[in-house]
Amino acid sequence: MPPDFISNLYVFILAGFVGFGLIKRVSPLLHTPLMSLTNALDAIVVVAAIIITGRHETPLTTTLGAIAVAASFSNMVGGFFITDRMIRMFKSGAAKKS
Amino acid sequence: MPPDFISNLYVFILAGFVGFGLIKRVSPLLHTPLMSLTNALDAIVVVAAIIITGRHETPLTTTLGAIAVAASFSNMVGGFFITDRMIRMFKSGAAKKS
Amino acid sequence: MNAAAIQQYLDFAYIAAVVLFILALKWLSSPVSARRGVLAGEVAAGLAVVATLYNPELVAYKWIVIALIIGAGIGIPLGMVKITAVPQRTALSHAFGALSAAMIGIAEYYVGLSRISRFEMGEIAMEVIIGSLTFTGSLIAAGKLQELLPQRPIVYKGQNIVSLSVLGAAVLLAAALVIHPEQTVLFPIMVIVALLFGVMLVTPIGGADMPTVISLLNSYAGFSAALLGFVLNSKVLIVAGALDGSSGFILSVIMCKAMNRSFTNVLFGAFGTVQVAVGKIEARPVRSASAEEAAEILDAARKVVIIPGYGMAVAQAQHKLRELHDILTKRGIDVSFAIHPVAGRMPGHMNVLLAEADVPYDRLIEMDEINPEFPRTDVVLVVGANDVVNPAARNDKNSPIAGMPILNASEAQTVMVIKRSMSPGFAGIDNELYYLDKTLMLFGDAKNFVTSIIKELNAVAAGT
Amino acid sequence: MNAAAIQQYLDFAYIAAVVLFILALKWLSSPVSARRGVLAGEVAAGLAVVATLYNPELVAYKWIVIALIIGAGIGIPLGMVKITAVPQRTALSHAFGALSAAMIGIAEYYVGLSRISRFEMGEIAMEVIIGSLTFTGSLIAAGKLQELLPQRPIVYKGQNIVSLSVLGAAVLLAAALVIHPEQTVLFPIMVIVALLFGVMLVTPIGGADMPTVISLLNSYAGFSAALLGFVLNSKVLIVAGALDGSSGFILSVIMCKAMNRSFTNVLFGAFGTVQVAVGKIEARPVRSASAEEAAEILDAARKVVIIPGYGMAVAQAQHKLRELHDILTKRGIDVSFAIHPVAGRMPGHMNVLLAEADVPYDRLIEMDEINPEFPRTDVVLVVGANDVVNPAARNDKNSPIAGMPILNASEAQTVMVIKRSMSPGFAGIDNELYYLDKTLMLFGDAKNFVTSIIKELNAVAAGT
Ligand SMILES: NC(=O)c1ccc[n+]([C@@H]2O[C@H](COP(=O)([O-])OP(=O)(O)OC[C@H]3O[C@@H](n4cnc5c(N)ncnc54)[C@H](OP(=O)(O)O)[C@@H]3O)[C@@H](O)[C@H]2O)c1
Ligand SMILES: NC(=O)c1ccc[n+]([C@@H]2O[C@H](COP(=O)([O-])OP(=O)(O)OC[C@H]3O[C@@H](n4cnc5c(N)ncnc54)[C@H](OP(=O)(O)O)[C@@H]3O)[C@@H](O)[C@H]2O)c1
Repeated sequence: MPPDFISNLYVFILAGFVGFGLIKRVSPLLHTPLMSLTNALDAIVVVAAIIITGRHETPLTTTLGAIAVAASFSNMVGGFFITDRMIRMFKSGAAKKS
Repeated sequence: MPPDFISNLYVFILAGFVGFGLIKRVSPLLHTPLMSLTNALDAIVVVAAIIITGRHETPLTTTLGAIAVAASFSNMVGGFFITDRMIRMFKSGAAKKS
Repeated sequence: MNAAAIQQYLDFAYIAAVVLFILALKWLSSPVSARRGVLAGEVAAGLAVVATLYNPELVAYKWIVIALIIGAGIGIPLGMVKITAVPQRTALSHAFGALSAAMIGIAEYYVGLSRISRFEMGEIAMEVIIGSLTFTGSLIAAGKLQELLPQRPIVYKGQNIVSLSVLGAAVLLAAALVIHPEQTVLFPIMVIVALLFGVMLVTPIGGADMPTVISLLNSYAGFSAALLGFVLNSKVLIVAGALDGSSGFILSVIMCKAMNRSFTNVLFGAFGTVQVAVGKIEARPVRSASAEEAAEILDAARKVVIIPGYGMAVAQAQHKLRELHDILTKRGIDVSFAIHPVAGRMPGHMNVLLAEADVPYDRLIEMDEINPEFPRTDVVLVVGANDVVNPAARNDKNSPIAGMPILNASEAQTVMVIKRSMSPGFAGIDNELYYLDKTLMLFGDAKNFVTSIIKELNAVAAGT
Repeated sequence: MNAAAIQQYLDFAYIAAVVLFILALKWLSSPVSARRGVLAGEVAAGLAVVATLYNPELVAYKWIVIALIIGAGIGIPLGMVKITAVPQRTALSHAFGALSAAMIGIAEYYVGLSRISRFEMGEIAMEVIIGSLTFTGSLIAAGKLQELLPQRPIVYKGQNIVSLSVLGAAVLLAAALVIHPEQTVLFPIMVIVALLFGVMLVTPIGGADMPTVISLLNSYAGFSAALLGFVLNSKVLIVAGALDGSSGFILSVIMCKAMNRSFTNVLFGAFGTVQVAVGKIEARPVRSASAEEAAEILDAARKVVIIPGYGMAVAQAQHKLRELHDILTKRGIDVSFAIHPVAGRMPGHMNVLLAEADVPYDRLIEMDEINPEFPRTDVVLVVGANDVVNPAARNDKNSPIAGMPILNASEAQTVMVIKRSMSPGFAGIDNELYYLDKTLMLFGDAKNFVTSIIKELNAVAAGT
């Protein structure tokens, strides 16, 4: 077992509890934006992809890394963009009048 | 910085979020038992105290450890005991009739 | 600054990102704070990306920059798609996320080849399998939703056995790799088999079942990112993956509950389910009405509830419905929208569409809240909804939707239903509601019919 | 089994304990699942303790066993105290928890002396200071609540400056130790100074303010355990400490909100606050009534709300109130209890007392829920409550309790107040409610007066 496995497991379990607790409380009104937002957050794998690409160890890993960077960065950019667009559409009656 | 500091910080932050999320939702009805339950959970420091005592390195540390074992174990035993007693007092009207 | 010191800064940047991620989800819980949530997410992502660029391990930036530019080039248009294209965009983004996770896992295998332990090999294999099948599965889902691929379920005899064998093959290859990580030839085969399994997993499923599948794939994409975090020992990936994974998981569960499917049915069985054959529906008499009559009835009401469904999305009738809402509201009529959790084809589908059309969100009422209101409602206007108002869910224990919670439209004084024909909805079953005495069928396309009603209402106003 | 393998089992046992801890708190959220929550906590604690006994580092068990027996010997009687003694028991248990954390931190300092880094020294010093001050502070709090120490605030001129200097000295000693960890002579001095600061922190605070202090000390005890987890690199301690710490913190915040004190006021200022001098209360006429009249009024009502307060706890009137509730309910009168979040002297104080007296918890209604009911209430019976029904909180901007949310007793048809005199409550201010035309004062001890009312009610029943 790698030395950090246990601490990673703690992080995973706790983050899972945090996730369940928070997402259960997201208003059904916002379930569609929720999907696109978590998608954008998940695109954080781009940091791992950047490291693989930039370490430049073999042409193969650099290529795989660059594909991963492009794929996840497109998710990040597009995900935040569309989430923000959708969220801005939600207006309360009060806000609409003013 | 000790090597595990960062992973401990993750655990602390995530556990803090979990704690806030959960405790905010505890019914005010149960705020008194909540205090005694978290107290009993906190008495888990007994595991650290056991290790200090059992390593038996110097008379000083063994003594400090033994005091710590007694203090925290009394919290653990007493905390669960009184929490359970209090909780058992809470009965719903339906339960009372049956 | 030496590498260790930089690493500390990076660690703190990632921790800050994690905190912001959590706050982002927290703030998303209500429309009032949701924009702040998106902002928090953006700051977190920006912080993490910029910090990573300072990582001392990086030696060449060229490909990073090129890939980032390409990524932005793909992402920006994908962020600008029409709201109606959101389902397929979501499926596509799961494909991208899974692709990325799989690519990194594969690269990690080749990089670490000489010093890989069995445990790590197991983690990598699991990660790459889940990432690969999610990639192809999501692509198929996106293709079906975009109608590039046939929407209907593609099935053949013995399909389940073939699919399971393919999955079994992938798992066996993974096991062989765990025992002999140096057998590099097995690795690409495992990836290909997993990709194939993704295709076989989603192809048999009908287009209408895609939302459930998308949520599950969402959860897979998240968990594969978390697994990748274990492989790379990156806590920020673990947290982001766990958040994304639990989100997809909860959305699937919510959908299951609202469709009254069991949870295991979705996790293990939903993929195999084939659309129930449409039972022969006998022709029974219904009362139908014209736009003029509908307008008169609406005009005379004090409390109107509009129930939108998938048909509203198909017809793009949300803007016209907002107009109708405005006109009636101006006449002092209390108008609200009743939103069933699985109305449409995506969780929250009706809400985004109506929000897009500028309906204030406080007029969008959830099922549990609006159901007690129906007995006090004069007119219910059902617009392209079917299953979500089908009383069979309550009355007929043998119905495929038995037990599914529904909107109790039938309790209102008068029910008017806009749809094009008597053909059934997603579940493929007849709807008793249409045959009630209090029900008037308004046959036609949702958008056109609502437009006509609005015209009539304005005529009435002009007439008086 | 080698040590590494055992360590793995221990790690998994601790992870299981953490999961169970979280579930324990989750299940505590409602009275229906609360017992399951306690059980989960017990299993978790048992698992962790038993697992630890297998730790290969342990060489001698004698002192462990002796200490465990002593601990059980102290803990069991402390678990059997009367419910009315719960506040001081809680304070005492914070003292024990903090003592334990401080002892371990001290031991860790002496054990690791030769290889301690500055960073670790800083962690240990912080941990030991917080643990020590929480220990003595909690002891003083327990002493005041048990009335072993004078309840009144003990103050002298320049107190704040002296106390802050003592804290400053502890911090300076800690800083010196971080720079020179080998200066062992400084360490015990730092501990003593911290212990002293704990005493100085709590002594100036009046007995009635103790609950806020207890919650804060709860949070300190939790965070010192979490810090200890950092020192020992034990994640189970970090999680348990963070859960306990956030619990104490949230309870303090809830109390602050319900008392309309600002959050910073509690964190930094509450300790300095001295009870507001009781303003001279002019003698104004009030209407008082006898138990017989009170019984008649109650008997004629259809809806009665009982508002218990600190006086009910003092008089131990909860059992008699349950009797009253039962009698009235049997006569078809709708009786409920309105619970203010800070009624009494401890969060949840009224709830446990009434639950102890067997009042079903669905008759205990929270403030926000019951407030809209008062206009429809025939009789409000205030039993030893004062501040929580004081309309000055709403009407008088200059009142010390201005802005504190209250139970709107004054909106009922008739208000009856049981207390012994016209003297004020915790906040030390007069209460307009007592002078209203609709208000009847029932002077007497809560328990005795309720007993008399019950007697009269039974007499009425026997008479008819
Ligand atoms: N929301 C989700 O996440 C999700 C996920 C998976 C499955 N589902 C399922 O999808 C269904 C959703 O229920 P629903 O009531 O919204 O939809 P539905 O039951 O599928 O019914 C839609 C109705 O709209 C009508 N329609 C279609 N195009 C129209 C147009 N242009 N103008 C007017 N009417 C039109 C159709 O009748 P005509 O053909 O006669 O016009 C059809 O009966 C549920 O069974 C649910 O379980 C939902
Ligand atoms: N719950 C918490 O966590 C907490 C924490 C800190 C502070 N506090 C504060 O405590 C106060 C609680 O309000 P409260 O309305 O419950 O209590 P209160 O304002 O302190 O009033 C209690 C009343 O009970 C009467 N009383 C005392 N002994 C009695 C007896 N034996 N029989 C009959 N009456 C008796 C007293 O009047 P007589 O002397 O005339 O009988 C007094 O007016 C609030 O100001 C709150 O902010 C609460």
